[in-house]
Amino acid sequence: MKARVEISLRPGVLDPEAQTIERSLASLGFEGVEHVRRLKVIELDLAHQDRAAAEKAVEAMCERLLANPVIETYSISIDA
Amino acid sequence: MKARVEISLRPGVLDPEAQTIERSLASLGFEGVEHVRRLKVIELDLAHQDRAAAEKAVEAMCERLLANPVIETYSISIDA
Amino acid sequence: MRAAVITFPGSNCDRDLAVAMERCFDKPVARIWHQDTDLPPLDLIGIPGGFSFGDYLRCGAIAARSPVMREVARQAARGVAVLGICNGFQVLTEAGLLPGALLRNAGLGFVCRTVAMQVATASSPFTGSFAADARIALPVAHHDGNYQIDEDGLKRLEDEDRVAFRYLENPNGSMAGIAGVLSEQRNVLGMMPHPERAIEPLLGGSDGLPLFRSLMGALA
Amino acid sequence: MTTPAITPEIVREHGLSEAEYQNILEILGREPNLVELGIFSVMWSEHCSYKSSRKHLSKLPTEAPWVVCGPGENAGVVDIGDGQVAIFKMESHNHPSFIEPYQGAATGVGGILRDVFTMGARPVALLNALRFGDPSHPKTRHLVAGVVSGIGGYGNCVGVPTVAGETTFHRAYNGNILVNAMCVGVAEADKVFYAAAAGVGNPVVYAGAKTGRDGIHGATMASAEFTEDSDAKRPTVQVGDPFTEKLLIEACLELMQKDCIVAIQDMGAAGLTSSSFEMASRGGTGIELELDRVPLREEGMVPYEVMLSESQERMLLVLKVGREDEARAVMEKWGLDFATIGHVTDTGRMVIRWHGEVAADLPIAPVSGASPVYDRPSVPTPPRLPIVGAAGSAPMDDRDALLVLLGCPDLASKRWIWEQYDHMVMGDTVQRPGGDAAVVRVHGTNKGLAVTSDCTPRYCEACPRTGGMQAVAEAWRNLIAVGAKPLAITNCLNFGNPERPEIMGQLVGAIDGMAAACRALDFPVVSGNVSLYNETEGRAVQPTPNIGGVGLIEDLGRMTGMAWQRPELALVLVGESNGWLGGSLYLREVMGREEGAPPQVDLPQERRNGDFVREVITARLVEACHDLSDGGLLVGLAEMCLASDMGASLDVPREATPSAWLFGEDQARYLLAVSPDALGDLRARARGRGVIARQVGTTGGRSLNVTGLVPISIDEMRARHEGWLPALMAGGH
Ligand SMILES: Nc1ncnc2c1ncn2[C@@H]1O[C@H](COP(=O)(O)OP(=O)(O)O)[C@@H](O)[C@H]1O
Ligand SMILES: [Mg+2]
Repeated sequence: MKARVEISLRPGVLDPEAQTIERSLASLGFEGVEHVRRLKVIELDLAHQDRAAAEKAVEAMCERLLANPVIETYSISIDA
Repeated sequence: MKARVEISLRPGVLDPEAQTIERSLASLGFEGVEHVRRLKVIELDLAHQDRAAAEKAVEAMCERLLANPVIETYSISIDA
Repeated sequence: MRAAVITFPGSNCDRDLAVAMERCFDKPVARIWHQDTDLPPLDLIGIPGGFSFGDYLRCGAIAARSPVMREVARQAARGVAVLGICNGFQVLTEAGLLPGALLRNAGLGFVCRTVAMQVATASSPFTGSFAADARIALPVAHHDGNYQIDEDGLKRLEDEDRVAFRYLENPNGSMAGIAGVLSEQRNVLGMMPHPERAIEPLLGGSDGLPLFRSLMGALA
Repeated sequence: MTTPAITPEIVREHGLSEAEYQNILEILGREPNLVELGIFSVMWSEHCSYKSSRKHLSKLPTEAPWVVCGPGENAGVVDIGDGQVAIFKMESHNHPSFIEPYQGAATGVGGILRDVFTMGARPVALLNALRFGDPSHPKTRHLVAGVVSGIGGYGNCVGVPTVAGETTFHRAYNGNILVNAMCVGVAEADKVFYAAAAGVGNPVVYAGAKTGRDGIHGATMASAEFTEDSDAKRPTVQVGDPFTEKLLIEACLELMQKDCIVAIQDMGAAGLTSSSFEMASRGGTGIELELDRVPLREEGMVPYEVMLSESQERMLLVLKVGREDEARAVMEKWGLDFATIGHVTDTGRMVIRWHGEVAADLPIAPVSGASPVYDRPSVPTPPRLPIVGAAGSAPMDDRDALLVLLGCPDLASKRWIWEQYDHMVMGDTVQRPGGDAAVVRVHGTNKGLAVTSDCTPRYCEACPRTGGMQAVAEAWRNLIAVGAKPLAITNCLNFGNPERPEIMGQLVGAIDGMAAACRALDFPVVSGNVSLYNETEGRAVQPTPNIGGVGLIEDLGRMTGMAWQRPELALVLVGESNGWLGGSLYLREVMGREEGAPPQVDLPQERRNGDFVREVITARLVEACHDLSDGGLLVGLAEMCLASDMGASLDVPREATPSAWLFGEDQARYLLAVSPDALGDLRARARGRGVIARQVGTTGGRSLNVTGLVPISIDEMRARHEGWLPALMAGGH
């Protein structure tokens, strides 16, 4: 089974990297670009047979390692 | 218009971060996890009215800045 | 010797490099801002270490697209020597002036220590004063120094004798222990170690001196 | 402005007591609105007002002929000759680092940097004092990893070398780690900037990053005791941007070269509130702010949030009239936000407008000056018994004891940490981490600044007064050991809940001891920080008054380090050895006992021995020097062998109890490596000063040979010493 985790910063948390990319695009002459946001995606293959179990496992991985709940939120999708 | 760019490492380029994640998951007791891959996603808002023009602009951004063709590939999706 | 050092927002070894060059060349070194496009006549351009643009997006990526780098590319094509150290190496690969890419260190963490390495070729304006195969020790300080290149690219580098330095103790997982590479014309050098931090015994070593002496001999 | 009515509940949520609220009503003669209440709450928080400690801090000596500016400004300033000054300070970021170790530690570094460059200094060195919980506690590894990469991530990016620190572990910090950061900068003596808002009509300007909703109530959080539901406070974590900080450093230093700044102050804890109130208060002036002109990062922010935001990388300046364009040009060159947000008045009031309407109107003096001062009840820590000479039968011989000590959490090498810090950037690091004090050359000169951070919390817990004294003395000694003249200290006092008399007793005792040592050693306090309420569920940290010391080496040709270069040198032990085992690491790590009074600190002897050691180093009679502290003589000698990559022999005197002589932690001691040719001169000088200096061994070989013990090879010692922390972090313990 394949899982995909999308991790994004909680709203309001400063993202200096996105800001810098936005400014850099502007200085390269790209106009009208706004609200640059960055997300991280982690994809992985799972040995699980059961979709619900897989989802639970990935959720546990997010809580324990993949995401930093203090400043990030995540969403999981499972592809059987 | 909203654009989303997904940037992933070219096959064959090894990703120390993904490898470390895979190892850490194993050492945390998550079993059967394989092929961990990382992608970067950049989302942005565009002032463009025209979808095709928007797509072209984002493609130019990728070529010029957002992706490094030596190690990365990208895909673009536009959401009007 | 007419030398210059570029400063990008976030560069932090620009002063160190300029100071080292001034000391070794005994000549003032010009300082160039990343938005300058009008460079004075130069023999050597230094691209310093540090965290240009915070290392955001990819190390060196944003700096590589800044106005001054177009001019650096033009000058390099004309044969002016370009020395990129640490972040400067990353900038040069991102700008396409050197092949390959620098990824996150294999151990993921930042590594600051003096490491043993070998001068892999003495035939370049940067390395002529080293004994061939000399073993030297230079400080490294980076978290993205893991040099990667495709198979063909690596073969070309080796065949054309363009690996300038090779780690004896690999601190970052670089392919073939590569610590520094030369351009095809051999006038552009990118290297992760910091020769400018090794120019006096008081700072813990002077194995970086021959690099500056080589440049002095080749260019002045 | 319509704001909700102030209920007792809202007052409580703001951390203000009933009495404090009554005081506010009296000051204002009316009810405060919510913005005003928020301002009072942060200004009167422990963190900003020092209400529990102020009375006692006044006992610390703060003057010496070389002190240019003591406590009260953003950082302390001392003269280092040739028209230059060193500017430095230490600060805590304990609670944020526990909640989010990477960002907490990173923003701690950012904050302390700003305190230093805001005064006109270029930051040249960073230090960090870290106290973690038990290494086997489930959270410890995660906290160590996060804190260290946060400190490195920030310091490396701004390009200021992190050159020294301290890292220890004890279960008392399981729920409340300590992360203290120190920064040292160098400025021209005639270009020091202060933070007193002056000149009616002068513009008040904002520079740096935009303001978001970061860390609102960070200052009150830093003053509140932790509970298990502290996780709920998470959104208040600030995120740092070292890239912007680097730009801000360069922009501010560039602007300072022009003649347009009247006053400048960073926005630290309590952000715009504390910076504006403190500037007006120092200048005895008033300020009017047009708050809507503050550059904002997020939509829909309200005055309350703008005043209390702790967004990082921001500065507040008072400029000379008419110089805004010049200043704006510099800030914009570096890509930073710039806005004129108000002006200086002579009203003694802070008037804050939001789109023309008054959002707050408060008198400056009572908010910042007349915050409450508490004389909290205290009980002294009960004394413990001395343990000298024999301490009962040991479970292992002294050889194994040495190996245990070299690999114990507090003494094991911290290389794994400092190799993640760029400790060489700026090209002036003359002594890297790993020695007694790090040394950075003053750029372009042949002078050096020696820097160190010290404290032994287990001594402070056993006897706060002796512990406070010892921390100052150890910092002094570490500076002497590299050949520096100790100049002054900064400090960060980390304690538990001051409302508990026994904690208050620790604080009072430690300050007393510090004051006595500072006086005896001519080593005044020029800046500092107090962090209280370091406890979780009623369990306090060990009392931890971290001391940051700065010294001057006038001629780097007369510096020493821990490493000797050749065999056949005499090893000379300076100071008296009585075999004091109380409170020692030997007792704790080898015998499993945390007991006994800490070693006595004899200040006159400390002074005499230190002055002697500095004299003989300066006279070039010494080839290597190390002060003896944790682990005593044998650990100190082993550390020197490791630094030198060479062995030595050590002769245990017949009359001594070996274990106590080898591992006792008697104070005021140094171990010197001296050429046989210089020995006579050195002995004569010792006699002249009344200092005990006796040869105890000789350098040479590949092992450490101690009377009566099987030789211990350098490799075996190194494996123990270097192995522990990497193994811990790899998950091997
Ligand atoms: N967190 C840290 N950052 C940088 N250096 C550190 C850190 N922790 C310890 N060190 C370094 O390790 C060495 C040993 O520390 P310590 O045992 O506290 O020394 P001392 O007993 O001389 O005060 C010192 O050089 C110190 O600067
Ligand atoms: Mg010491």
